[in-house]
Amino acid sequence: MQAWLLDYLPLLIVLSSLLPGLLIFTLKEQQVALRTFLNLLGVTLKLVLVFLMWQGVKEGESYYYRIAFLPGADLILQADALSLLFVVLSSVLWLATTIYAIGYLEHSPLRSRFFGYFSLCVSATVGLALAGNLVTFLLFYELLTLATFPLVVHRGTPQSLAAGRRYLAYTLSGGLLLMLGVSLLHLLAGSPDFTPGGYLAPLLASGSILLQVAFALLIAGLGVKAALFPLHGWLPQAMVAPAPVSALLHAVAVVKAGAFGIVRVVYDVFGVEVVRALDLAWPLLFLAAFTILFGSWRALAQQDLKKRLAYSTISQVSYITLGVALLGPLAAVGALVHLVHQGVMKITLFFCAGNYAETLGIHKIRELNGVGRQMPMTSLAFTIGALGMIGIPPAAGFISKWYLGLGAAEVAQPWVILVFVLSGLLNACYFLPVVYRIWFGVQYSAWPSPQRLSSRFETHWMLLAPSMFTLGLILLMGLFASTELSPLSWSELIVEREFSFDD
Amino acid sequence: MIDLSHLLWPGAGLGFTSAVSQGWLLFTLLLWLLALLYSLSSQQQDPRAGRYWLFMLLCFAGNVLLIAAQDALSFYLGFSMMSLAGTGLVLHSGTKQARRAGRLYLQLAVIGELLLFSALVLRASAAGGLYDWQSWQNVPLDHLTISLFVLGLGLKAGFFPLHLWLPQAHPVAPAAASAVLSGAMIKAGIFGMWLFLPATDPLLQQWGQGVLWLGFVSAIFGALAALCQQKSKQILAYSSVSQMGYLLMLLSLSWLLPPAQQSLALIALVGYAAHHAFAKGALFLLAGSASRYRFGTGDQLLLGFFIVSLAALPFTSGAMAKTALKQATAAFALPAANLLYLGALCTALALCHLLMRLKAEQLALLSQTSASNMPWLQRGPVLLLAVAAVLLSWSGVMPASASVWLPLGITSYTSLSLQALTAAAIWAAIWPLLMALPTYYLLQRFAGSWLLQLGRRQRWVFFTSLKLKRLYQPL
Amino acid sequence: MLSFYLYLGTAVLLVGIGGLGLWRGPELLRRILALNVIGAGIFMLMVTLAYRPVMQGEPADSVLHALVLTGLVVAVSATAFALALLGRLLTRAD
Amino acid sequence: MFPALLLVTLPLSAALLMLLWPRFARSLHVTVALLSVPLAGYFLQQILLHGEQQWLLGGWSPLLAIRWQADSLSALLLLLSALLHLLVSGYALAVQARDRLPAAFWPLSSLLLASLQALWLARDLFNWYVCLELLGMVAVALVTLSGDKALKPALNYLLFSLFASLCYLLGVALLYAGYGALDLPLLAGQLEANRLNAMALLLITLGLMLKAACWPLHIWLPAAHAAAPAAVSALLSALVVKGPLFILYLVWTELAPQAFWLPASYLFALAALGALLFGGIAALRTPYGKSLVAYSTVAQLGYATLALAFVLRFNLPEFVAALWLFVLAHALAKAASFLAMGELQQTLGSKQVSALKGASQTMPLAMFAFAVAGGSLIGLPPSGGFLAKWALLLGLWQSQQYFWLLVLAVATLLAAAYVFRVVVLAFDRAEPTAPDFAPQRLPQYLALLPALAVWAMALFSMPLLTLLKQEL
Repeated sequence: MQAWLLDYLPLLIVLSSLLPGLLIFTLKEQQVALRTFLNLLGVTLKLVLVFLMWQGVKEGESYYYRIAFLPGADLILQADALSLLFVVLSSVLWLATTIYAIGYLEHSPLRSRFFGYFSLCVSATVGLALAGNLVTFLLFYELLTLATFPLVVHRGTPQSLAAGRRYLAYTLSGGLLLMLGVSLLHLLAGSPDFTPGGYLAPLLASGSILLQVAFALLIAGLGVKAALFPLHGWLPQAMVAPAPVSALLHAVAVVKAGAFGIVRVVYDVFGVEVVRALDLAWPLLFLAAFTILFGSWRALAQQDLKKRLAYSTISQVSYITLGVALLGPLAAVGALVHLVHQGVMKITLFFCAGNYAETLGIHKIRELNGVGRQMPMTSLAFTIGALGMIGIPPAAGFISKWYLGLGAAEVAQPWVILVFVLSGLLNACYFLPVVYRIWFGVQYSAWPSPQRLSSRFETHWMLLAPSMFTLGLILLMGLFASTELSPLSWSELIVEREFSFDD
Repeated sequence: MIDLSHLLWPGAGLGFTSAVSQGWLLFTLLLWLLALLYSLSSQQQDPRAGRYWLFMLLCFAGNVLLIAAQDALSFYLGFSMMSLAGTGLVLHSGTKQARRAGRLYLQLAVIGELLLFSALVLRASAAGGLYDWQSWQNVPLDHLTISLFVLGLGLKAGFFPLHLWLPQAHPVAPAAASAVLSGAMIKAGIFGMWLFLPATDPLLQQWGQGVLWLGFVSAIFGALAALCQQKSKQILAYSSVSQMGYLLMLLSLSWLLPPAQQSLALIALVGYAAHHAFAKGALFLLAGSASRYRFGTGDQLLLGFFIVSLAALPFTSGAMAKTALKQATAAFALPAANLLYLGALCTALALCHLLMRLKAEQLALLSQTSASNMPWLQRGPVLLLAVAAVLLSWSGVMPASASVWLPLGITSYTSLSLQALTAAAIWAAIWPLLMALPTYYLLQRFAGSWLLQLGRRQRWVFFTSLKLKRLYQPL
Repeated sequence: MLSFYLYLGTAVLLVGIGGLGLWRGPELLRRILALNVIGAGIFMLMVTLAYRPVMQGEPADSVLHALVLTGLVVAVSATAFALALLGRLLTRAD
Repeated sequence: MFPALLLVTLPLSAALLMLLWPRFARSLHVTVALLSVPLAGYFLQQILLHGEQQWLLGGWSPLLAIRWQADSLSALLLLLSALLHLLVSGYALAVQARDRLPAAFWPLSSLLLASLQALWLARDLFNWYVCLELLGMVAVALVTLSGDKALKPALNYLLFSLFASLCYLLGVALLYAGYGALDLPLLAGQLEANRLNAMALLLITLGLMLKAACWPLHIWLPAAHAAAPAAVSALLSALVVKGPLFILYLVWTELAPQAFWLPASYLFALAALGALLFGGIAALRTPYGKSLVAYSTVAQLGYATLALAFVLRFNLPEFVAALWLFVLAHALAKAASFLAMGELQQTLGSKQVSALKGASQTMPLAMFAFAVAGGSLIGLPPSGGFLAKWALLLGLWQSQQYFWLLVLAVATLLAAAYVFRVVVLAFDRAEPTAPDFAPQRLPQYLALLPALAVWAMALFSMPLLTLLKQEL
């Protein structure tokens, strides 16, 4: 690999989805083959590039790309271990979701627009992951909002428009708060690159109020996307979007962007020391704990499958925030690994929900009775995903919960474990009845609108294959957690290499 | 031992390194294989046999895994796999009873899992992020962790106040499933407690006394509650509650005894567990067959053998187990060691009741249809279980050269069976039985309907479970 | 000196009258006229200012005269334009 | 000297020639528009090379001569005007076949360009008056091009404009009475803080604010801008209102005595507050598409006014930068959104916002242009609007104006609300409004062009700030 090419690698990774996306916009509706080719080309390219970068970062190389942007705050794309975690997650899940979306949207109108924005959305996510300073992060954070909005309203029904309005109201306000916070920090400390251990420590002496304000603004801005308690209102409504979109929104793109931002802010902007010194973690901790329970509690009452999954997301994403707010190395590992695990599990669940909806027209939970016999593979994937959400091994969710629990015990906050237990209980309360219906329920009426999508499989292979793929990932990540390839090992590497814990 | 730590998670490993786990594995494996063999016949006409086998095999794998585990996470993996797949077995028949029992089972199993999870987390954290047993042995426990372990694992083991699900869930499952549920799976709770609560820990001395009494109460309660039941499988299930009480007593004795004698209690624990696994497993299998097939004389003899064995009549594995229990109790110099006789009496009463009910059920079956004979595929496993039980109780009599083939450290248990052959032990085993017969007659005569009514007093459990369900699943 | 103040006063008066007309009148024509009156007032003011050096015996300020001339041209054309527009508007309204 | 003179005289003489030979009007116009751009570019380069330049026209002495002066800001504005003029000409040509603009459009818009370029170059109070007057009348004339429905707003505009000019003229006359000079550099630093000067400055400010449509003196703007043809609205909103603002800035920073700065800053801040809030709310409520864009202009001018207020109050470089960045970003974004909105309305056949239902499918390009321009109006990164807002935010944090931060936040949300009010509607797939005829692609691309340019602006923040001679 040429040296000059290496410098451009971060940019190329962003462009590998951006350019196909822009090209797709210009395509006509009927150019299915070309569009699919472009999509897959982008995915493959991105995966190859990400693989190269992964190799490099593992060896300790650094990638750094800089364009002039604001005075004192360049646009920086760089790759450290943390950003790579998110990049890998989003590119791999993009692959699954793209295939899924191609199958899901077969014969539906406006596909060029859909796939165009879809690629933009991934580009923004990857850019956000690779962002090297707060200003760059802010830029991609806003772009993400813009790229996902058309996906949320893609159906164009009154409900989806209402959801879109709400989504915008929340996310744009969040972006605004973030912008206020970023500008305040820029004034106080400039916008240097993300630094392990943060770069605000020298400012501690000169007064803490403004730092606290900045932290509050940043977290509130990020909390909107991460669906922290009072800011979560957009998420359950946004599930009216088509299944691949919900899958991507809930698993990778939007909610994770918020959570990832919180990780960045706490570890690479403020740093553990400053957060401790300013007593900033406590409110975040309580908020996250409350959100975990609140989301689960609300999920119980939902009768719509996707809505239940949406509330579950609110709860699950806050695990990440909680792990970050605990400010311990093990909790950080738990938070990071949950970022990946939750993504894969939730995307599986949404794929399955989409499969049920597309194949049999099932949207409500009570219609799921006995669907396990009709669609065993999908149901298996759903079951494993649900068990993972509860935190039952060997699904991946267990590993992350375990590390979060260890982290809580490590910093002597055993009450947090109680939160996990209660949340696990609530998770079981809203997932296991669904699983029960799937496998043991007796079908009492005909399927709402069955479609024969495949002659060989239970549903279209493009719908089935991604869910099987992510199902495999869940089990592999849960079982082979200690291997070098696993998110767990990578998270440990991140914490070891980049997070500054004294001990 | 297989080291998997570079593959799965730090400290992951599988192996059977201690005598207890070797013995435990042996009887568990045996019971499982025979139960699976039995299922070949019993599930022949099952339209949903695929589902049955799936859950059976999952439970099997989980059960073996948790015994083989060398670290907390592998144990937890096996434990939860077994627990959750067990739901499938309880729910299998799909009847109303099965559904509500399944719900109750699942609710409590999940709670148990989560309690165990938090206990493991606390423990792993105390051990500095290491998960393997070796590192955990010397890390001091604290009260919170112990109570979490006792509750979490106790919910699986099903001893007295945590037994609620057991008498409901075991009877509704298919016979072979009930056999492994009662014979092997609930023992995982006790096994886990042995694993996670190392006897060397000083804090357990404080807990031992209480747990001992808890075990005793459970033993008496289970037996008495069994008397109030009408269905043979439910009687067997309550009997399991009672037997788990004995196992719990043995476990707590292992904590209380001085280190030199701890191995005695542990040997007794494994022996008792094996005995119970064989006897209870066989009885469940027989009870399953009894509801569908005509019993020949041989079958009735087999039934009698296991009942007698469970009642700890001399020369049975039960006698061996009970003797071991008594020895351990005596070693601790428990003032109320004589209370054990009360336990034995109650057990005997329950078994009388079981015999009567089985007989009644068989008669009812025969009066309705012309049932065929029990197929050999079902009889065979039961017979093999009987052989295993006999081997268990008599292996000590065999010459040392003959017992060498016994795998691993099993030989250490064989000495127990010899001690059961002393005259004092024989007498001690027989007299409660002799007393039980007239007592049972009198009880049935004068308090039969009262007992029946008492037996119906378990609806509150379902009611609460349903309430709970309504809470998290509003209509 | 008196005449200076007289001119000045007249200029201010004109601006005032124009302002009042603008304020009071909703009719467009009246407003156009009022604007013209204000314009006249301002030009008068400027001419008066140009007159100041004369009082000291110097020639009048020719710059201001030039400005007034320019202003007048602009004002006339603007008025014409406004009236034309008004005319079109009124014919349309009929 | 030569390029600067050409920049003004070329369009001026072309306009006169067009009147003489209406047949060649269009080609003359295009030639001038095309020539102006490289000329302005060359001029900017010259300024960058040689620094600020000034000329006294006709070689008269400073007291009599008309002074032209060009620093990099003027040069930048010259280039911007030339560029937007070219763009709008292109648009006008592109839609020529469909909705024919009256022949008067060509000379008038050349005249508009000439007067604007003269305004950017002039540094003389009376010269500015002439430019303003010319600008106003040409603008009014342009508004009337869309036919009889525009007569009323146009006349209204004219009256306001005349009144404003008179106010300005009166102020200028008062200043001249005191100091006998009209030349800005000559007057700079001379003014004392007395009543007469206060009166004069107040009159000048009032006139300029009226022309620049600062709240609450904006009432003429929405109707006039909405009634004009799309091409004209784009020019009016993007450029014409910026002229008076430019004068206002120079008058206050160079002419006015420091003692007046604080009260003036309160005045401007109040106007900004009203503009930001009420402009936004009005844009949110109006049922008509172009009025929405016009009200958005009112609101966006609030940012510039706010920046001006804080320039006077704190004199931080951030605010100066914010002021001009807002002007630049708004010019580009507003041109794009007016062209896009005009195209949408023309094709979909209705002025109502509600008629834009489903426009993202029927006319994706125009809608995209509108949304992208809207992004800059909201201030989403990396647009020019963001860059300006960023500068403003830094200044506000630095001067600890927390109330104004809140105002800014609310204003941003209002902007987001009115932009996405349209965009969300465009995604409605239930009953999309069918276009009256097949949408033309070229005009839509032309509308997209400035929108994309404004989004690229932030990437060139450093050169821009160098041009504005400000550092953040």
